[in-house]
Amino acid sequence: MQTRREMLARSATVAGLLAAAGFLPTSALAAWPQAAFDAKTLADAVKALGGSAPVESKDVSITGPDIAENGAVVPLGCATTLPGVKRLLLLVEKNPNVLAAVFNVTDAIEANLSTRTKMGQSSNVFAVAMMGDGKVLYAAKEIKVTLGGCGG
Amino acid sequence: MADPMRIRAQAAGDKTTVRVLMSHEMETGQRKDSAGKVIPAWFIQEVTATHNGKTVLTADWGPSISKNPFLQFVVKGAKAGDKIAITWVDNKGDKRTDEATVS
Amino acid sequence: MRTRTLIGLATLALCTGAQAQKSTADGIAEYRKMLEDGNPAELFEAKGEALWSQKRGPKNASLEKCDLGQGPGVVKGAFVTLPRYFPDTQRVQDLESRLVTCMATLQGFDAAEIAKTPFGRGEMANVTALATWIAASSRGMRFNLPQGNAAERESYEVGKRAFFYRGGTHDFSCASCHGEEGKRIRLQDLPNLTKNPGDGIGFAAWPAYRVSNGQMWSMQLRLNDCFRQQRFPYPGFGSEVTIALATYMGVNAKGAESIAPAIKRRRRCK
Amino acid sequence: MKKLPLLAGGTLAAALLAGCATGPSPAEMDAKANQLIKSSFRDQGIAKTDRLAQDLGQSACSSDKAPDDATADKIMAEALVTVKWPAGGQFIGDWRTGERLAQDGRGMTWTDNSTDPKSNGGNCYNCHQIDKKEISYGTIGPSLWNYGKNRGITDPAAPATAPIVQYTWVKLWNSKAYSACSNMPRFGHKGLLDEQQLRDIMALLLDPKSPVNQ
Repeated sequence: MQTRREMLARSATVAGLLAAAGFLPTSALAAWPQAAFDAKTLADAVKALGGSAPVESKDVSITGPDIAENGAVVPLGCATTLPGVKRLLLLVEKNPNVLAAVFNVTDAIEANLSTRTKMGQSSNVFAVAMMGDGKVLYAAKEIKVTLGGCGG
Repeated sequence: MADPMRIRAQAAGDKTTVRVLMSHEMETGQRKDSAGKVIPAWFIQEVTATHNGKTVLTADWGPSISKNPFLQFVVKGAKAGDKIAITWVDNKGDKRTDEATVS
Repeated sequence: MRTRTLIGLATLALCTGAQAQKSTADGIAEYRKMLEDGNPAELFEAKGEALWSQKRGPKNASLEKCDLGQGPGVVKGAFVTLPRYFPDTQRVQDLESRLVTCMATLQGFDAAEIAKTPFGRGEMANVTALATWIAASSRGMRFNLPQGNAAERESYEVGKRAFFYRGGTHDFSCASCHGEEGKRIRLQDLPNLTKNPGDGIGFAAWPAYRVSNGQMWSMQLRLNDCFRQQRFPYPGFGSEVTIALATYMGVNAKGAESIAPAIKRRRRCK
Repeated sequence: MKKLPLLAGGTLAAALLAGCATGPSPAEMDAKANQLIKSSFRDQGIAKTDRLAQDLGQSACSSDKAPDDATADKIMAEALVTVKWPAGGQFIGDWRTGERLAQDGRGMTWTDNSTDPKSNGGNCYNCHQIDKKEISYGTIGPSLWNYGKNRGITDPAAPATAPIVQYTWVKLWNSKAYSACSNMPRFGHKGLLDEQQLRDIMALLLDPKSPVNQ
């Protein structure tokens, strides 16, 4: 069997080269949305990002485990099947600040992203799709964080 | 300087799944050290992905993304031999870019 | 054993709404499966691989001539035969102590200074990254430690005695937790390390990335923390007892498939 | 055990290096292992190397073979006389505090600051099922669910229950009194828990009001 290592595309270090060539796209980034990341609720976070009141929708999906053995690392995914999405957000309701990530989606990628978040306790998690037509849609899921044992 | 990322980019049909691991503490700014002093926040704020030099995704992250972050997305139209580059910038202004070839 | 098919992340996206009620065990199995793809141990592997060929240290040399028991520079297959006897140092060495020997002889680092460095810092962090990459280079191979040399057999015998040695405030030995089949501490399954505990279990899983603290744990650190929880005093890095215990566990694990570097999800004891 | 002729130290080392088939005897290996164990550890915080010094109950239980009957009897007899009975014959404390102690696995490691029993937990759930509501329990020791109820305890102060109450106290104080190579720490004898803490754990196990006995 081929080892997983051998299947990995090698990620060459090109930081210096790209920077020198002026390819670093930092200028394309808007300022980091401080107010949204300070928000305590789903509605406030969306509002801080210029969105309207979020509406639950079956066209948006949130993925994650039903039970997370360790809250330090909880895999979460957000996706939508609808065309015209501008931003996908991931939020954890009971974290001190609810917003975890904002993904600015282009037509060159699928509206389906995954990452891993910290969760301090069992909580609802949300995926939010901010659409080009101004609609804001969301999906929710409950994730239990177990206390777990020790050792290992 | 920050340690390198691991980027895997695998094509299947006309889609390429990109999986990225980044080496970063992702300190929340809410933990205290053994002396009771708050450990200052230190986390990746901005992530950019490019396909052959063209930006396909930008992201803003907060401190609740896990330590040594993982990111997965799917690029349409990318094929074997194409270049996928990822750049992150943290709240201290440190940045890192790594590149992978689609296989 | 559970035979339920585990659902990957991508599939899950399509069927969230239709998920049936799952048992706690199934839920936890699903969570573990999700974490396997993208084990941050890969970051340490990459770091270790770069360190191996990088010219460093007072002698500005790489480690590419380091002999891990398979000949100078041979990395693949080395991990599943360590600890073993090395004629140049005239002692049995595990992977980490052997790496420190190479860093001293080839690169000019001070071996005693490295051994004193806390885990996760300075050159010790580099030893862990190197060990992670070298372990990964033998992923899927089966443990087969040599016992042809008298010093290797002696290391096994010392390790066995250390494994059963009771001491400390709580009268614990390694065997208190790892000497029987099917036992747990809290919810944590305890492998029986007096025999081959199975593929990818026990000795065949370390180094491992621990999600609880986001740290890469080498076998030396794993043993160090076992002794801490046993309420023993502090074992020296690369000390005789730690290497002998690795020999004992490694020989017992003969035939087990290495999955190192693994990912571990448990919280630490509070 | 097979007895091999003793080799002088130098000859032994030379024989080992040459890969000679004649290895050291088991007794020589014991001595060598003990010496290497002593030299491999150092003091760190409250965990000093004197913790490696073994009493009979530790040394006789340090192999994959149980000690012979005579040795086991000696260990048990010596353990029994170490037991200190609680002041005023007061065996039962507060089960709520006992439950907290049972949950707490801290104490006596080199990352702990004090050897005072007040800073230690009992570690009980690490190895035992106790209150059934706690699903995160270990299985190295037997289940203690309904410990008092199963033994017919309706009033732990009643004279008829004295044998069970005293047995439990001895088990907690020095487990080697009943089992020479018990896996259970000697909480009283080793100063891991003080008298009041032991009373509270007694209550968790024996008080009819404790959740353990519902």
